[in-house]
Amino acid sequence: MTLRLAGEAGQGVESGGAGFAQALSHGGLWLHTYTEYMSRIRGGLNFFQIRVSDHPLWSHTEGTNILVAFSPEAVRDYGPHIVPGGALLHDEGLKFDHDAVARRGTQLFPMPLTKIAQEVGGNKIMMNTAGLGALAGIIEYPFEFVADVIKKNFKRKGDAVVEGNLKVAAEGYRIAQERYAASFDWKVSPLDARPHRMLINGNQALSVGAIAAGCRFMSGYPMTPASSILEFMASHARKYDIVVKQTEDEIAAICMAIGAGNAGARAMTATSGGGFSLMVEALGLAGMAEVPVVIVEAQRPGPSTGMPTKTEQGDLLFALFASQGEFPRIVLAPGTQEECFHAAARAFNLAEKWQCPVIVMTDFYLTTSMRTLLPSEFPIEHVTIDRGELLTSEQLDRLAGPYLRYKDTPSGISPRALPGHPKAVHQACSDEHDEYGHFEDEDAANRLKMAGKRMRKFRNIVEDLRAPTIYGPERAEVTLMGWGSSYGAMREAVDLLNARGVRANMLHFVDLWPFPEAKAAPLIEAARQLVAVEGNQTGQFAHLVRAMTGRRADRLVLRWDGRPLSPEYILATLEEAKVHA
Amino acid sequence: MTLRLAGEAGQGVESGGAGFAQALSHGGLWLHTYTEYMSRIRGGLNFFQIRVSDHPLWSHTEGTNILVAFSPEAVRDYGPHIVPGGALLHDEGLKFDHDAVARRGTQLFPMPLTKIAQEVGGNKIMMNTAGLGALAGIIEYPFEFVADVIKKNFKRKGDAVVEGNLKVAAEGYRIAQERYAASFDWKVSPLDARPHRMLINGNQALSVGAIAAGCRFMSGYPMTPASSILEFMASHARKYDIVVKQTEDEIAAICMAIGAGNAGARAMTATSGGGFSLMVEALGLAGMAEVPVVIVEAQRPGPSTGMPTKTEQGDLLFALFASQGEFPRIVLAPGTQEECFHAAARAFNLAEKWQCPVIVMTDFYLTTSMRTLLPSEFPIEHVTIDRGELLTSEQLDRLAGPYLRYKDTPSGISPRALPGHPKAVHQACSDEHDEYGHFEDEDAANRLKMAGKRMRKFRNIVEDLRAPTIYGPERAEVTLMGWGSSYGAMREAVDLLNARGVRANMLHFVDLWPFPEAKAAPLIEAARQLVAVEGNQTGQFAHLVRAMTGRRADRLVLRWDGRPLSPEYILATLEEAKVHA
Amino acid sequence: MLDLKLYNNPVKVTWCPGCGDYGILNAVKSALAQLEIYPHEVLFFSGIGCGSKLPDYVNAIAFTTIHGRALPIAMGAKLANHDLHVICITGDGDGYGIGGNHFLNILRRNPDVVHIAENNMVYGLTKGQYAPTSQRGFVTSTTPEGSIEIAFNPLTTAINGGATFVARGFSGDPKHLAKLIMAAIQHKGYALVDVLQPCVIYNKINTYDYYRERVYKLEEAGHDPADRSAAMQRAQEWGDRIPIGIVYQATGEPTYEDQVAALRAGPLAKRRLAPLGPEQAEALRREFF
Amino acid sequence: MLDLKLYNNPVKVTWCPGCGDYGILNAVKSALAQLEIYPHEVLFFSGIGCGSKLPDYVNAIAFTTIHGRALPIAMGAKLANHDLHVICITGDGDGYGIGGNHFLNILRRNPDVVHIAENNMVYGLTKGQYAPTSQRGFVTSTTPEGSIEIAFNPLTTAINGGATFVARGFSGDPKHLAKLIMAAIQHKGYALVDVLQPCVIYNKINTYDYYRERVYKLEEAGHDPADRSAAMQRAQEWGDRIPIGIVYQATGEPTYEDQVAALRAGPLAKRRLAPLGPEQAEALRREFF
Ligand SMILES: Cc1ncc(C[n+]2csc(CCOP(=O)(O)OP(=O)(O)O)c2C)c(N)n1
Ligand SMILES: Cc1ncc(C[n+]2csc(CCOP(=O)(O)OP(=O)(O)O)c2C)c(N)n1
Ligand code: SF4
Ligand code: SF4
Ligand SMILES: [Mg+2]
Ligand SMILES: [Mg+2]
Repeated sequence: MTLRLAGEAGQGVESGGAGFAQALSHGGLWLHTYTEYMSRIRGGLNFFQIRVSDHPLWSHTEGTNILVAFSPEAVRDYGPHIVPGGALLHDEGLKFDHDAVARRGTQLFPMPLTKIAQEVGGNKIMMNTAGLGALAGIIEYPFEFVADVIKKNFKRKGDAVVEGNLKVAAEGYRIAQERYAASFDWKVSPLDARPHRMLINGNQALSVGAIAAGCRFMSGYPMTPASSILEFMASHARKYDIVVKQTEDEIAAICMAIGAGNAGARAMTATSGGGFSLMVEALGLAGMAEVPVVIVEAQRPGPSTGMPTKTEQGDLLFALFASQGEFPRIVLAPGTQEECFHAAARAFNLAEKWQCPVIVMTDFYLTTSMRTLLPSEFPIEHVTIDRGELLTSEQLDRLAGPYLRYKDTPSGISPRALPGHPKAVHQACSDEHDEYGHFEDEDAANRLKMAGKRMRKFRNIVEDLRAPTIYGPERAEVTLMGWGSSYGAMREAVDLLNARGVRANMLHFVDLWPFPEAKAAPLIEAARQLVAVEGNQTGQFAHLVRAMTGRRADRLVLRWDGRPLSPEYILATLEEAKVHA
Repeated sequence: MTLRLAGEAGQGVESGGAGFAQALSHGGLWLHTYTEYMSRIRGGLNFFQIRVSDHPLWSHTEGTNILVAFSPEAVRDYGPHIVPGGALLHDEGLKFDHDAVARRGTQLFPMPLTKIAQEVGGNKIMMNTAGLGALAGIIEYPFEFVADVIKKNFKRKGDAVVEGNLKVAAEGYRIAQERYAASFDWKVSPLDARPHRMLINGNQALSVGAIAAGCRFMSGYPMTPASSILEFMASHARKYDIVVKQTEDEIAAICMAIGAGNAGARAMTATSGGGFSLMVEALGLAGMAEVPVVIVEAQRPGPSTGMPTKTEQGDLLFALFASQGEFPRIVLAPGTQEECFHAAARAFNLAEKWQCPVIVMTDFYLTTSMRTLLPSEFPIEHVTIDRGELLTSEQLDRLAGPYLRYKDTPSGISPRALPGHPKAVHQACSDEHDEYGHFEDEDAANRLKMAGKRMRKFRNIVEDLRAPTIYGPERAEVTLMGWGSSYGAMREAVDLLNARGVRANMLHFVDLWPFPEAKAAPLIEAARQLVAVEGNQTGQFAHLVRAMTGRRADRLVLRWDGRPLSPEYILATLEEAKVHA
Repeated sequence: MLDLKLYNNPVKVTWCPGCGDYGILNAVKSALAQLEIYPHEVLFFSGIGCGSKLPDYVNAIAFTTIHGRALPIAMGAKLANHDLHVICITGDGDGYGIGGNHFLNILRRNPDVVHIAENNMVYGLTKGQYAPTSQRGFVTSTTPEGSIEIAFNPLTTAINGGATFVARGFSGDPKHLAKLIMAAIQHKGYALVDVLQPCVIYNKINTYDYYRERVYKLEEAGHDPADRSAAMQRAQEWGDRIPIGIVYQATGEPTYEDQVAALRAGPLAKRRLAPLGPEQAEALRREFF
Repeated sequence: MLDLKLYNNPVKVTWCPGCGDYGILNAVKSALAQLEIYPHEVLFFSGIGCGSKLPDYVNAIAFTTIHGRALPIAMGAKLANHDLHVICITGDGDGYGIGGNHFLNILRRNPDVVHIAENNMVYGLTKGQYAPTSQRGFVTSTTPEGSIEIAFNPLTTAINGGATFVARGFSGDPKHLAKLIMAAIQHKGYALVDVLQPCVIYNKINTYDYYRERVYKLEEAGHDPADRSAAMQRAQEWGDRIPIGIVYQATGEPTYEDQVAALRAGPLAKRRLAPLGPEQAEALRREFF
């Protein structure tokens, strides 16, 4: 069942929704949240929706069982998403076309929210607390869970605020339950088993992964939907000993991270497409000078400024080939919140082991959607820290010959020394260079040696990368193939298809580049009907797969209207294709 | 036959070589010149070589018949390139390992160049004129042609300089002919037919094309090997009414061009990979806002600063996918100097017709290599100027409804109005927008409409693009496939192969993106053995062809040591592959 | 004076209630109306940010570009068609932060471009990070312990860098601001109007009240904008008293456009575009004979 | 004083004979030797350009980066390991042109970084285009009719922007220059040493002779570097008399590193990197309960 809160920016849709989600999570329920907001600070129309279940969820789904609307626009735009038999909860004073809503078979649950807020709480702004109380009353979710969250979240605002909100919520609960609970079919009860669960979104998970991996430096420039990583790191800087720097632009952001990474601090930057565009030149510097650096590219719909607060997976081929010339880079695209954590942690290891930039691709949907997860999915204390061939001070003390920063080795990896050791005075260089790192931008033989070394490294990286995840039955009629945030929608689509008797499975890629050809090609070959599922207009991953394996996707399920793929969207598109075929 | 002048930067290798080439061209001969220089201003080692023939040439070839060496390094590095029976011409005072040279069977032609310069000309710096005179003497090319060029090129330095150089050249000629002409087998004689020929390199040809097409605005930031376009345009600005602006960086360069292009001036910028990296964000702006702009990307070896004065074709996939999101762009890669002219001229038409950025890709080799060409190859006055659907003032006067800057049309092209007409007050926008150009970065339906419009435009562009050129017999055992500057080397390789009895032909692509699939796929399918020939390390065009057509190249002939592909290199690599196969 | 309604379009304004950008919008429209500049005679450029939405709310020719790049795009447009008035609208992050280098360089070039910077000393649209103009100690989501950087001073930077017109307005006084914008438009050359613009959501320090208590008008304080060193002094004032008005103005400096040979025959965009004649074509070819 | 030979490496210098960069190279080595800073204790950064090759010619830790970006990369390195001396070498195009915004911003941040700018007022490595510091009227391949822009003044910009140490040297006087570089290294905070550097190939105006006739030493002229307004005055002098020496120095300002909580326990690069302990891990997870 899906609950949606919607209203203007500034009406507390997001914070209220997040609080309500907490209350449900504390009841042992499994959640997936999904939010959409406008590129403005006040007004407009935002929503926050919670899908809740007694088993783990992977995605949002289309359709709302109950909509809590704080503005007429919310009713107008989201009323039609209410499922048959569903309900619209609203302030009794809200002006909208009641008939239109009723005609769709939606139940109307007017409530004196403003009145409660004013009379019980003494302040109109508690209206949204009244709404949440009412929502809990209608679905008959025990009030204590809501109360606990109110106590926790309003604590720093003082006892009076806590008290006021508690009373308002209770009153909302009482009235709504009394009036409407009986006529609303969907109920949510706390489960018996209520282990501690984390309710976490992609950006938070990624930040936690970075901290777990020992990220010591982050530079960034605000850009939706990446900014919250910078903000998370800034708010944790003191506690976890991280230098966090907002820079003058994205060029400086990646440059500072490169400087820090080269000097020995695990370093990261995070941005979205427009900012990544500005990082492209320095990305190549990291490739050439072999500097470990982690770059998070949180996609949003382009081109250019595009749709700043919507979602898309439109930057894949750009990320793969960005910057002049050819150099090793690694591209990962986690599909879920827990994968965000793991991908971030792996990214730092891969960056240091292979001494190259690692790009972690997410998107608005994944970065802002929360899921409930067991704490065991975040084994922070057990994260491996592998700095690769990093020479210790003792090893350097014993060094016999001169130190070669870019030593030509069979693996392509040149053992690294951090700046500061007397035996390892060395140079890093953006021009073609010799093994010492000195300029050698003329000699053909040296070029072949050094470019050969870098390419060897690139080819070897693939051994560290993972095959796509397979989900579903082994022999299937239909194989969905995707990357990044579409994991959840694909997975639930696979379940739905199988439930409907269509034998379907899926291949999901987190590790994209270097393309894990040896591991992936047989799986792709084996697909009977290969369907590429992507949040973009041209099928970029399908392009990549064809280029790498020769296999053309039989069908494309693409979405590029700024909205995330959902199980229903995938199914409907497949249906449509059949019809048109 | 190939003549090579080599010495330190500052010794006049380039200017002297260019002058000598002129003298040969005036004799009706066909030339191809090729130059290599170091990323430094004085010293080091540069060469300028001239391949000369009585029939048109397409490429340089490996091997030198006579080397004029002005420095010991020149002998050391380039002596080994002298073909058997060839000669080394040098100042008698030059210190080098004579025996080593002689052991390779090279003839030594010492000459008192410094002495002649000092005693006859009164200035040591004329030594290089003495060398050129001597060179002419050895190949017995009539002195008058050399004399004419000296008169022309030194004219602005005054009569005394002209006189001095003439005398020095004559003396060099006399002595060298006397001493060595008899023992040197290769001779160059002026042809009977000596029509006016142009001796022009890729950047010059491209600039001429831009001027011919009515380019009115150029902004740029210096970067080898693109700078000479900016410089050419600056030196022609006054005469051809062009505003030429060196900017603070490449971001400003493309931005100014976008501003000018949007306001109605045909506008261009030119850069190399590193600068193009900085242009990536604004490239997407041009795509989204539908602004015509021409961007020249003169490639050099990357990654990063790489090898600034060497050549490579390493930026193909980068150029195709640069910038976040998906939008129409056109990518052209001329293969020859005359194609540079035509591609530039077409680029402006395509940019205005399709209202999108057009990227013209060249590389160091093509931009700096000169060829002799008939003036008829540069039909400047017959260039078509097609501004596409640009509404005239009169059309706008008659406009009935409101003007829609981003009107959704069947072709995807929205008729354009330049800023300034009272009926066409409108907005261009980098956010997703409605047909008026106003922000509409939320609505899904509008997104589908506008992104759909842009993609439709992209799909239609292909009709304006050209199939690859075919050269060689129709049914061939081997098909070489390439793009951009490798044209000449491939073409001569095809000739050599056929001469050796291997039935070979070639497919050369100028129009790369949108990939002319319908036109190219049948030709690619038809290839029996498909060999991708590219100046890069990974076979980027082969990747593209496989992604677009499914066809995998059977072999790759790649070069990435900073040197251009040559017919011999192609043949040798094919041979090698056979051996290893 | 033209009818103000001429500049209205049907686009809904999305700024927060009380935002300082409203005052700027009104002042811009009023300046255009008073100077009788028609919508099709003025070209607006903006970057990305709350303030950069302004051109979307004016009926005039406009180009909403990318974050930080309005100035060079505007410069290109001005060089392509110098008959049009060109007005750039940038935020402080946009115009002085990411766009800082373009700001430095337009100062040196003096094109006849008006630059209105909505200086709210914070990043509004991205939800409240510190900006280059944020005062030291300013606490935001990315500076939880307060900014430790010296605030960027647009006025001194502009004067020092070669600007020929530098003014500061306050969006709480749109009438006065409109006068400044009129003067900026009438000035021949680059004209900066930095506007103290309260962000009612993310800047709780530099509020309307903060400014109302502090601003004073230079024209009432006997300041002579032609006096460069006095201007530098005034430009440095901050704290108890904050000057608004024309801080600096140099007259008689040539604009960039004035100095470009190719522009003497009129705007590039208005020239007929046709192939070169046979003689010009031949001359070009002959360069390579 | 250490042996100067300590800083030699086998790389062949590729500058033109007579280039002003030689003097700078010598001064840099001499300053390091006199301050007894060992090669492994100093980290050089440079961009791309003739001058940016300098670190390749010194035996020291170095990172030759990309055109215009040495400053932010150096800042990142300094924050990662503030035990190391950090010296940035940029050209004028590199440091003030394409890198202009990073220049503006490092001024506001005051990290303990030395910035030596080889100011030849031209683009050397790309063969002679005009630079932001080129004087008005300067004729080059891209300004055939002379530059029509106001020259960028690095000294006034630095002082105005918040730099705590601003000096100008002349590469024709490497001894004096070495002293300035020593002072810059010893200064706590960002220190700019702008160097008048003749490019003997592409700048036929600002030559050794040009400077020899004009330069005078501030320390001999009774200038007090602590006096900000005097410094601004001196920084504006150009023409017949050109000052060299320390133009401005503010002492006692905290460096950026001083103000960052995470750096109090020592350089980041020297901390042990290990997974968080179970308690810290649990605390982090609990934030999401
Ligand atoms: C290249 C790039 N980086 C980041 C962003 C995200 N972004 C949008 S507006 C903005 C800053 C807004 O601050 P300001 O310019 O001061 O304008 P305000 O919103 O305060 O009016 C940023 C960082 C972007 N659009 N493009
Ligand atoms: C992004 C980028 N743009 C352009 C270049 C080409 N480039 C190399 S050095 C240089 C300018 C050199 O001038 P300056 O910084 O003053 O150094 P100088 O050579 O005069 O010492 C340029 C434009 C580049 N390497 N990278
Ligand atoms: S966030 Fe601030 S600047 Fe943006 S619209 Fe709201 S009040 Fe204005
Ligand atoms: S070109 Fe100028 S700056 Fe470059 S090395 Fe030569 S003299 Fe020095
Ligand atoms: Mg702001
Ligand atoms: Mg310079």
